Amino acid sequence: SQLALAQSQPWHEVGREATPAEIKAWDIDVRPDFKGLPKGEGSVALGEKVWEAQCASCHGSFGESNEVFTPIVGGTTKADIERGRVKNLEPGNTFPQRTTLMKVATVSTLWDYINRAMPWNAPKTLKTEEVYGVLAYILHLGDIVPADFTLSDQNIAEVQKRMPNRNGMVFHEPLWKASGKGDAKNVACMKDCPTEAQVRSSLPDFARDAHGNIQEQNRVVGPVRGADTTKPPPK
Amino acid sequence: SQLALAQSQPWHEVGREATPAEIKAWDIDVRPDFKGLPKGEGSVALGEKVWEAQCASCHGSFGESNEVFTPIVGGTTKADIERGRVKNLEPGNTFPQRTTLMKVATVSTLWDYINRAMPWNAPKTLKTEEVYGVLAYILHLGDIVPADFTLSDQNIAEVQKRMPNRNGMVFHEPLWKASGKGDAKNVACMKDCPTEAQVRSSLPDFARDAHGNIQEQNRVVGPVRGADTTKPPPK
Amino acid sequence: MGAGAVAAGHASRALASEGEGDPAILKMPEHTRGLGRPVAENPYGQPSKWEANLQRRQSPGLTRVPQASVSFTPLQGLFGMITPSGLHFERHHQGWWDIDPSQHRLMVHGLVKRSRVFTMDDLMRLPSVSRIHFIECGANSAPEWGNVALPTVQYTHGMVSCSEFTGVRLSTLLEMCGVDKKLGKFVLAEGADGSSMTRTIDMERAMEDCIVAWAMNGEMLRPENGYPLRLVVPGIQGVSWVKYLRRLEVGDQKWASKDEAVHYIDLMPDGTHRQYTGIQECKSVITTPSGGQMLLDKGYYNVSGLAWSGRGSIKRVDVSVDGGRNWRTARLEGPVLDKALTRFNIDWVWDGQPAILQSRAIDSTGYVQPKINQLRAVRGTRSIYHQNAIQSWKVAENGEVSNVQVY
Amino acid sequence: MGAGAVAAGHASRALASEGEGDPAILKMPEHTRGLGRPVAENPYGQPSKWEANLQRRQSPGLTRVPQASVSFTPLQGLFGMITPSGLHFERHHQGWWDIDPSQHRLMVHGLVKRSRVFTMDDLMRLPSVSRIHFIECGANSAPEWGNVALPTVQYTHGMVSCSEFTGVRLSTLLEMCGVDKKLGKFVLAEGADGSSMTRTIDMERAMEDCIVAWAMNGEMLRPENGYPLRLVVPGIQGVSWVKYLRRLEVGDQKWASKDEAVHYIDLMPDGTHRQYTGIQECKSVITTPSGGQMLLDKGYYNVSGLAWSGRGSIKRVDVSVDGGRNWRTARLEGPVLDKALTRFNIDWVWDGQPAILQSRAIDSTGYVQPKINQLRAVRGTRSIYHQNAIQSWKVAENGEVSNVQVY
Ligand code: HEC
Ligand code: HEC
Ligand SMILES: [Ca+2]
Ligand SMILES: [Ca+2]
Ligand SMILES: [Ca+2]
Ligand SMILES: [Ca+2]
Ligand SMILES: [Ca+2]
Ligand SMILES: [Ca+2]
Ligand SMILES: [Co+2]
Ligand SMILES: [Co+2]
Repeated sequence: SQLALAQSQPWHEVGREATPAEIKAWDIDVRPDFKGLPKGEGSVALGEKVWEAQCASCHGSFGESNEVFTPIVGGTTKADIERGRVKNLEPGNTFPQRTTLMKVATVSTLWDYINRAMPWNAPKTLKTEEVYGVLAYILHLGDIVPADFTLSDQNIAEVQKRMPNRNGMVFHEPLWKASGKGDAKNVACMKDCPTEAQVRSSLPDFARDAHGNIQEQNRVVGPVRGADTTKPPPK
Repeated sequence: SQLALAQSQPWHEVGREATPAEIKAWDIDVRPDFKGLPKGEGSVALGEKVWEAQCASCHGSFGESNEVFTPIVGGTTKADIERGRVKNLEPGNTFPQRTTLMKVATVSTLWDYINRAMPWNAPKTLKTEEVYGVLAYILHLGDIVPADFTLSDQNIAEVQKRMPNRNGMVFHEPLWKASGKGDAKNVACMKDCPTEAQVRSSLPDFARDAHGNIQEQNRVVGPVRGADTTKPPPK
Repeated sequence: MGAGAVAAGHASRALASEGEGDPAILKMPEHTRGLGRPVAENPYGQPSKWEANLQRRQSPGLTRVPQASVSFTPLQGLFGMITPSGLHFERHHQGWWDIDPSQHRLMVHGLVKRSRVFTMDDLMRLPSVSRIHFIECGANSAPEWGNVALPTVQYTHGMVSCSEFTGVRLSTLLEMCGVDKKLGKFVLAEGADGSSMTRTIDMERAMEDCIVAWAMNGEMLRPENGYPLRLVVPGIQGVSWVKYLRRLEVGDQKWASKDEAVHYIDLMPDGTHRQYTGIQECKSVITTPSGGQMLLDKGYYNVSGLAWSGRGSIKRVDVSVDGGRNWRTARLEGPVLDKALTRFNIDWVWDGQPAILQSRAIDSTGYVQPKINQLRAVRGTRSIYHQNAIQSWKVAENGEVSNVQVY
Repeated sequence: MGAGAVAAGHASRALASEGEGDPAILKMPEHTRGLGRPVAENPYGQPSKWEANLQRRQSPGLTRVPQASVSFTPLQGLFGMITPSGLHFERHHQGWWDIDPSQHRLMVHGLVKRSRVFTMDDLMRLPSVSRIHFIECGANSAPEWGNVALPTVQYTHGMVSCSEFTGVRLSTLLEMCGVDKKLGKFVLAEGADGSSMTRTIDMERAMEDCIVAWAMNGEMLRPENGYPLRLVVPGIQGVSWVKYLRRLEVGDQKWASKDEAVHYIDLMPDGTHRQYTGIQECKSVITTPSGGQMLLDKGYYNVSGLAWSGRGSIKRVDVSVDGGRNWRTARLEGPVLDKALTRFNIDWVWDGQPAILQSRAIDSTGYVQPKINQLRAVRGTRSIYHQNAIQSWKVAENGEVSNVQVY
């Protein structure tokens, strides 16, 4: 009862009820099951306009730019869309980037993120139809939807079924739960432990002062000094 | 042995031996038994010159100034010098200050401190004879030595026997040793404990904003605010 | 990089006396002969000017824009377990803000009996706890899954910090709101900044040791670390410690937010991604001596480093100076706390020969920090996150220490 | 006082929504709609501008010159046990300096087999320890032996701080020098500044837990706190924690230095002075709510404060809200460490009636923090130092808290 609560948790009444308008204003997240997705729609054509005006300067006209962030589009194929797994993520493939469309399994993620955080310098300024549209445009750049497509709350679940990497995610519980066990195994050997003799990798010469002169990143007293990395490395 | 040390305390050789000249340069302390006191002497007359030139601006011509610090001289009597206890420290006396000469039991303390720290803005610039002299002058201001006195390493032990508060110190070991016991006793009563009903002392009105407006000394959020102490206190 | 660096080669080391003695002793310095500076000259104090070399720094080329970037903690020059807040690493996705706390709100809603709004006044009235915990970015040490890439421990490990956090337990808030303990399996935490970072927390953990914190190391959070409110998720990668926390929603499913579905997912050798891998597993690193440093001399050194585990406390740290063939157990500096950095120290006498230094931590679950090849055997080299391998530092004959991989 | 104060009355509190809801929620703030500031903009970070009210401050009239003075820590706004180094209290006798560490030396001599000189390079090579300890000035709370004099906890108790210190154990240094354990009963510690502060440490303590420290809270000591070297004397008044430490002499007698023979001596009712009273006995104080603060409302509060003891650790803290008639035991925030601050918290529902809040700490020796009248019964009102009485805060009907004495 309230009385019992007031005694055992006398702080129970601190704060106040949220109003429906307040919850509506802030409850913007969209989940993989599309809970939270507002009704609406937007065409690839509308999306292209939004993209060119508000996104392309950072992400490139075809979502391919590497300037401010890894490319959004690229690296996926029709076969990937069929299978729901991106071949370029598999071993042996040499596609140079891991683009957003190669990785993302859930279309909701993109809707949610564009809506909450893009454009990067003016987040939360897009209208709902603009979010639908620009997402449609991105999906179209990835050949997931056709050029005349209009994305909406009605058909988004269908689009989900064409996400190139929709089957690419594994939930590995041991790294989610504190009680889980690690997958890599070492033993606490103390004496004459098995090791390879040689150094397998060393700092490349070009990396020696790529972070500036390390001498100037260490204290002027103490048991050590920073090495003067403007000079060549020791033999 | 050195070898055993090198193994159990391999850091044993860090650092280096101090040279005699280095120890001499830094080992300036003077103890109550006058260990550390350099040979030398200085007259009240010399001391008066030093005092007027280098001390009086802060401590007053007669060591009486309250400007930068509590007075050095004052509050002691011939009878105190006889007894080695300062009457003005005893209950019922109303001498307004506790001057240095009222408190200090050991003349070495003054020699050491003047030598290490005075003049305040130019410490360690006095010559040994100046320290003797200016201390002689201070002692003379306190009627401990006569006007024609010359203080020296030879007679300082005699002067010690005239320090007005030389018998005024008690060594209370329980507050020196971590293992000691406190002198004040309270009990951890939990219920209906004996207390006086009324408030015995409250913040005087003049002290309310003597430290500035307390409102501006508290955070702008949180469970409380600073009170606006430019306004009168609550009833 | 901002503040001017102080240059001083190791040649400046004043070890021995000459003749009569060391001028630094025989000649009295100004500060022994003069009057110093007044109290409260700095109402909020600063480090010594001689410490200017130790600062947060970016790793050139790592990111493309400085508002979606990282600055690294200079672990090579730090001590003990507490990270000075001024040197706490930064990771922003859309820049940082100095938010007016009187206008900040926290909303709790979703699968709760009563949705609630809290001001900072409200939150700071609630029963609070203070706990010391590490925070580590999931991408700490990421560039070295494959080969050695970075010169110093600031860049290899400098996305970890440890602070005392004060706030209200998340469980207290959820209970106040009447959380649905049957259906409510997850909590979404959302920030108030442009990125409005959203992360899924599982309910078990939410009820256990998460804190909705306003204070760090005795004062309010720094703006770069989420002032005025941040979620503390002990043991879990930093991205879940949502800054500028404004909303908590209780739900029955995970959210697959951008930073749970596009980043902070671990690419496995078979081309799948592990999703929701939050735990920062047991890890350690030697910070002195470490990459880019020069030993001044042969002889004794106190080798010092840090160890931590997202699954509990540090049980033991072993150190090798021969690239992992032989190990000795280091001293741990107490208090050894749950999900907190633990400082370790061990004696070492350097004989002037090349050496390879490693540390290996073991946590309270018995897990032994792996070698990089053991990690790779399971996860390959492309998984970016959660790289907790043993770090090797090579000491060359001239005393220079450099980053290597040996196993 | 330096930084500009942030003005905000309690009228500005935004508690409830009006109509549709709170504009702070319905109207999106700039920081939710924009791009924030870059990483490493502050290579060494600062507190939020909204925190400017919390700063070190002098107590007007307490001292006559600011280089022989005190600045107080704003305990009224701090959290947990760690004191932010920027707000660590200051006590200087001849001003503070920012000493070039490459020119700093430590000499150990006297009753030792070999007198030695150490550079900072040498010292920082030695086996180090890291320990969390409080430091309290012996004169903390001094103005209130007689009557109430000060408005806030910053001035009544703000000469206490707690930090993690790193350095070499004093015993390690003394053993390296071959200390004469038979004759050497005391150690003199001396600073390098103008005052060249000298204090006598007894050998038992010197060998037990003293640290020759260079670091505080993970970074080097701040200049105001003795950069680059300070003696840490756990449990003992701050004046013994000699700053700018340059010399340690082992001897067979106490030194009766100025601050052992003219100050930091405790005048007793009979006119004698107790000399060498170093221990900071068990003490506690409620920091929230405390003097000069206003409760915003009736209802629940988390009453929070600090407790410490120079003789060991805190065993228990009790809190009274009725001026000492009835007491309840508070929660202690861990880790509860030896000679360290311990944060306590306790629930309180304010009914709007006048109340008097007190805290009473008990340490691991069983000592119970005394009332001011119990202290006075033994020591009178003129002994200045070591005032560790129970502090009373009165809450008036309008919510204003003020400093009172009740026993
Ligand atoms: C001023 C530059 C800028 C503009 C304009 C911009 N973006 Fe971005 N975008 C970024 C940056 C930087 C990131 C990475 C943010 C981070 O690190 O979390 C990003 C991330 C993204 C992502 C997530 C990619 C990933 O793999 O994480 C998507 C999707 C995206 N932007 C879409 C858009 C859309 C749609 C628009 C226009 C409506 C837009 N962006 C406008 C800079 C920009
Ligand atoms: C520029 C001001 C100034 C000058 C000049 C100065 N003093 Fe002082 N003196 C002080 C201050 C301030 C203190 C207190 C220092 C402290 O708090 O530790 C002091 C303390 C003392 C004390 C200790 C008093 C006590 O009770 O602690 C003695 C003795 C003393 N001075 C003697 C001298 C002598 C002798 C000279 C000249 C050779 C001198 N002073 C010059 C400012 C000055
Ligand atoms: Ca309320
Ligand atoms: Ca939602
Ligand atoms: Ca040496
Ligand atoms: Ca001596
Ligand atoms: Ca990211
Ligand atoms: Ca003094
Ligand atoms: Co992860
Ligand atoms: Co004392």
